Amino acid sequence: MYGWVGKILRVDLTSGKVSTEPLNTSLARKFIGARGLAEKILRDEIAPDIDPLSAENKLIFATGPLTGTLATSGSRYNVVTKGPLTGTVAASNSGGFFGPELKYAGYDLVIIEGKANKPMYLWIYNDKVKLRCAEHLWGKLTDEATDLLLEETDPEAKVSCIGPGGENLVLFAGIINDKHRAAGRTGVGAVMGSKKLKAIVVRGTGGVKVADKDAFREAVLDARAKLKAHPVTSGGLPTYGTNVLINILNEAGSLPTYNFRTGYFETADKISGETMADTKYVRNKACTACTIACGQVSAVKSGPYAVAGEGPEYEATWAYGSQCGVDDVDAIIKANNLCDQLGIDPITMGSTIACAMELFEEGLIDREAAGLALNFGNAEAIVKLTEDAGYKRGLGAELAEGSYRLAERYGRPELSMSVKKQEMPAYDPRGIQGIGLEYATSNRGACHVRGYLISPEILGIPEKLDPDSIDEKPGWLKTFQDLTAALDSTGICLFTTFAIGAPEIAAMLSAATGVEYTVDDFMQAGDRIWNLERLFNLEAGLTAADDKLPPRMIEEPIATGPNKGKVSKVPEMMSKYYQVRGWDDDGVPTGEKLAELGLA
Amino acid sequence: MSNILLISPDRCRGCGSCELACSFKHEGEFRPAAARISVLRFKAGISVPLTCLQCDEPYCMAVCKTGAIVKNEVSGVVEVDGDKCIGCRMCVMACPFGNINYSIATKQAVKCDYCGGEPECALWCPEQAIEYVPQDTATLGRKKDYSARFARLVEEVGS
Amino acid sequence: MDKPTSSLNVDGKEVQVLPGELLLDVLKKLGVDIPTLCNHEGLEPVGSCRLCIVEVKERNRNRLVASCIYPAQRATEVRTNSPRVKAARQFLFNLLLARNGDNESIRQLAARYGIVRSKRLPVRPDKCTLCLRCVRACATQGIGAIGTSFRGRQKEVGPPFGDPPENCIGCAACARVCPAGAIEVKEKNNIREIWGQEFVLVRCERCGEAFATRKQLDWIEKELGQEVDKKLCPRCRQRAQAESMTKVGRNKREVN
Amino acid sequence: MATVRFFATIRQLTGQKETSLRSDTVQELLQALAEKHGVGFQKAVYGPGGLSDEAIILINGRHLEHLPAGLKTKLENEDVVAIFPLVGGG
Repeated sequence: MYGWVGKILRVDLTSGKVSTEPLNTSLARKFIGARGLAEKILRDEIAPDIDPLSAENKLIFATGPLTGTLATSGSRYNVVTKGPLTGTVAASNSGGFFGPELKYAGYDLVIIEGKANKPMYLWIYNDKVKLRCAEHLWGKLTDEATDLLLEETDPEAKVSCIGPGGENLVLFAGIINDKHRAAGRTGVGAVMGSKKLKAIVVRGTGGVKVADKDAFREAVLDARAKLKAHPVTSGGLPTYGTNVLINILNEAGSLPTYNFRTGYFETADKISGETMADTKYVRNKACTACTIACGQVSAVKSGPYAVAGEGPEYEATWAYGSQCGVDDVDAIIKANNLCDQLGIDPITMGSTIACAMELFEEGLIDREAAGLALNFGNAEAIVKLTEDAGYKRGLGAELAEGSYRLAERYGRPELSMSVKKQEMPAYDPRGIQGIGLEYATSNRGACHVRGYLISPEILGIPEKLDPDSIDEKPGWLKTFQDLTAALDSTGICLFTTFAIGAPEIAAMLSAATGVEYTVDDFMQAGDRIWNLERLFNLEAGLTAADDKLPPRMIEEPIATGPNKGKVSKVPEMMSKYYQVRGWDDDGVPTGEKLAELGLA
Repeated sequence: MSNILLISPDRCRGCGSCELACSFKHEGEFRPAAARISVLRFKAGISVPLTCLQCDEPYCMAVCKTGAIVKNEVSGVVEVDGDKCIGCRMCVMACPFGNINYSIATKQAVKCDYCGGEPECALWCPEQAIEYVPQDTATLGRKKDYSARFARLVEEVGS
Repeated sequence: MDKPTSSLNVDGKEVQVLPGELLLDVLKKLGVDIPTLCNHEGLEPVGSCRLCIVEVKERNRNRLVASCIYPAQRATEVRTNSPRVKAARQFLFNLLLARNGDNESIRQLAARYGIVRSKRLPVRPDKCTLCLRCVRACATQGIGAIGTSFRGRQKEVGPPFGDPPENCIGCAACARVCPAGAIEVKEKNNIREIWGQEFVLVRCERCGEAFATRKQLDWIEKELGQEVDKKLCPRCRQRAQAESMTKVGRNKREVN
Repeated sequence: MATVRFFATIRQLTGQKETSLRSDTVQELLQALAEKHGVGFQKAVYGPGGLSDEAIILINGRHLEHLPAGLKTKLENEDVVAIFPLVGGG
């Protein structure tokens, strides 16, 4: 096999049985790999209406055909399951070195099913696969667990594990690999925790073959040259990290602040990439085969928040920063580091704290319950509440269910800045219309990387779209959604798309797999995956009524800054969006559409 | 004048492209475990690519009794003639740096051969942490300079 | 570069021969497909298996020779696939199969040349083909721990008198160079067993891998006249090398 | 006086985070900045070759591209001009 390595590992935690099966090549061609292929398998193997934290749910670690090759930033793997935060299909992807190692061990996918009766970890050394006891690791932070696992397996192995967050079933727990890379969103870590699986440790000494070596080499060299020539992927990201976005979103009036009350944060520059580059970043680092190296090793050298680690990424800086009204960069770095250690999603965590702050200021949460005053801007609170949530202590137990369930508990669900119960990321949809539609229609709850319309709307890549306009957005969004769905399924990183597009990716994919993907085939695969996700969600009980933003986005204009007075026009765009997707008025894919995609 | 592979660890970002490119060239697949160059990764984003130093008086060659290891006086490369290898692995054990391996699959000692004069690792390194440059005083000066800068960086990062 | 001194007609094609070249080398350079078993590029040729047999014309006389030990200059014409060569090859393979017919790698080699075991010959289940690669490998190392004993059908390879050889260092090159997989090496924990003798393997101080026999490391030291690292396995030496480049202390837990 | 803010690599080119300038239009303002900050700025933002493709210029949060008058946009006293290189992330 080329690109794919041709084998699936299946682990039943209930019986302890481990087996392998060949990859279904015709499915692999249709759904590419990673996100798409694992979602197809998930939909085929589980009933979409099951409880995500029950033994019936499955957790699939999935690589793509380009994972572990020289393909530009080919480091990614996806974790696919039914998500406990949203109740939707959940696919969360991560870079680093774990995904490639799975392929070197000989597996495209690892399907975890059932539930162990005591903590276990999975140790994969090529074709030797063992379930081992993890009782001594239960409760350990992710970096300590990783060190211990490397000691008792192989120092060159790669570890993907959960922290206390996942163990304690925090609904937005993530899975952390290589210590600082996270399959962060949608609560995949809670599913792993519910199965009592602490970690997967893998060492692989095999390789990945490609079908046409010369063509592959040429396609990758071409794509790499474009990445190296592009200012975003060769200059901005390596120097400032993703935090380079803080100032631009703020200046554009769309940096959500104080739980989305406004889109402008007066002291944003204090938490910006520029400031961090000057004072906190130590060095940037890359994932497998990545020419960008956006990852930032950072350190707070002294003070109450002294810590060394990696990150924060833009989204985390925002969630703990302007969203909570905090401009203490040290506290933000500390809180983000805690998220890595505990294994939880900083976007949901930060935004849930912001929601709690609003509830506090509204007088609904009292100081005693919280243990401290939860006014916006309280740096101490973001650190304390993160830890409390990870261990479900006090108010933390309520925060551990995300902002929607928290706000609902206090009778104010409209104060949760979420879609399908997952918190919106760091772009205010009232100042950027396309991203609003993207949040509302994302198949895994509000998400910025299910399309990333910020690129044309704010950064002007590949074209400058007016963030205020709505007419062309549904069409653009469909294209971006399809592209990211297909791209996520190949195993390369979304950041490459600042510099390359479907033609370059399809060329690498075709040469690697030996399956000829035209640009249209590639985009159609994305469309197919998007529709498959939609079908899963509809079967799980979601409806068109769930494709909506929090009422604040529609009813409350942005309070200050350049976008003062603006609201989101998502409702006006929805029917056109359904139309371009080939869905009926209820947001259900038509028979014709499904037939076209081979999903009928 | 012969070229050498100049490694500047302070530039390395740990992506492992060199390992992938090396195994692709020599094994025809992406297989870091079989690469003749290795990236060793440490805390705080520090990583070091390492491969054969093509020593002037190679220990590996000194212990090889079948003449399978020879220093090419023109290119400066310490070459392995795999057909002559009898698998005693003395070379592997003799190298003070761990830069030569034995492949069970091919029954041969394997090591960096500069890809015959066009090293793939240097071509694919996105940071120019590996360069294939003439061995002259300027290069050697840079090598020293990098080591010093790198050492300072490591001190700064702390440990 | 040496100048060719003579020319040779191989299966009708003229080729130049360099002084001192052996016929098998000339044939290999030409890309002629010829079976070999005992031949190994790193070892002195002995012509023991004779599978590389070809027909040469030498001073107007035709004869069959083992090309691996035949000086190419001597002949004027070579036939690599003549009826005589084929018949002789068939005969040699049959003898080999009779002795080692149970050995998969020998059967595969024979099959490549279209030869299957003749049913008429009784089969001995020997693994050893008496190619003497092991003996020569050990001798090349300057160790000479193994040789042959007895003659004729009783001929056997091994240490003198069958006792565990005193000077063996346990490097196992003999086993790796054997084309038939006939030499048994057992490795368990930090003990390697070969030729009825147990060798203690040195464990890496860092990762615990048992990486070489102590005697092997001693041998290297003697050969080099230099101290050799007896503490770290090759992989950990590499890590140590990287650490020295980063000036990161060895005792600190830095790895990953 | 319009406020001008510089970010990321543009900050490195100008050596400052913020400045104030009196200009009637965006074009005039950019010309003044180009003159002051030299070739690096001219290449990265605005110079004899016109507007760089690799600059993002926001006038009160609106991309220059989306302002009807473009470079001819009039500047008032309280206006804020933010200048970025092409950046991205997420």
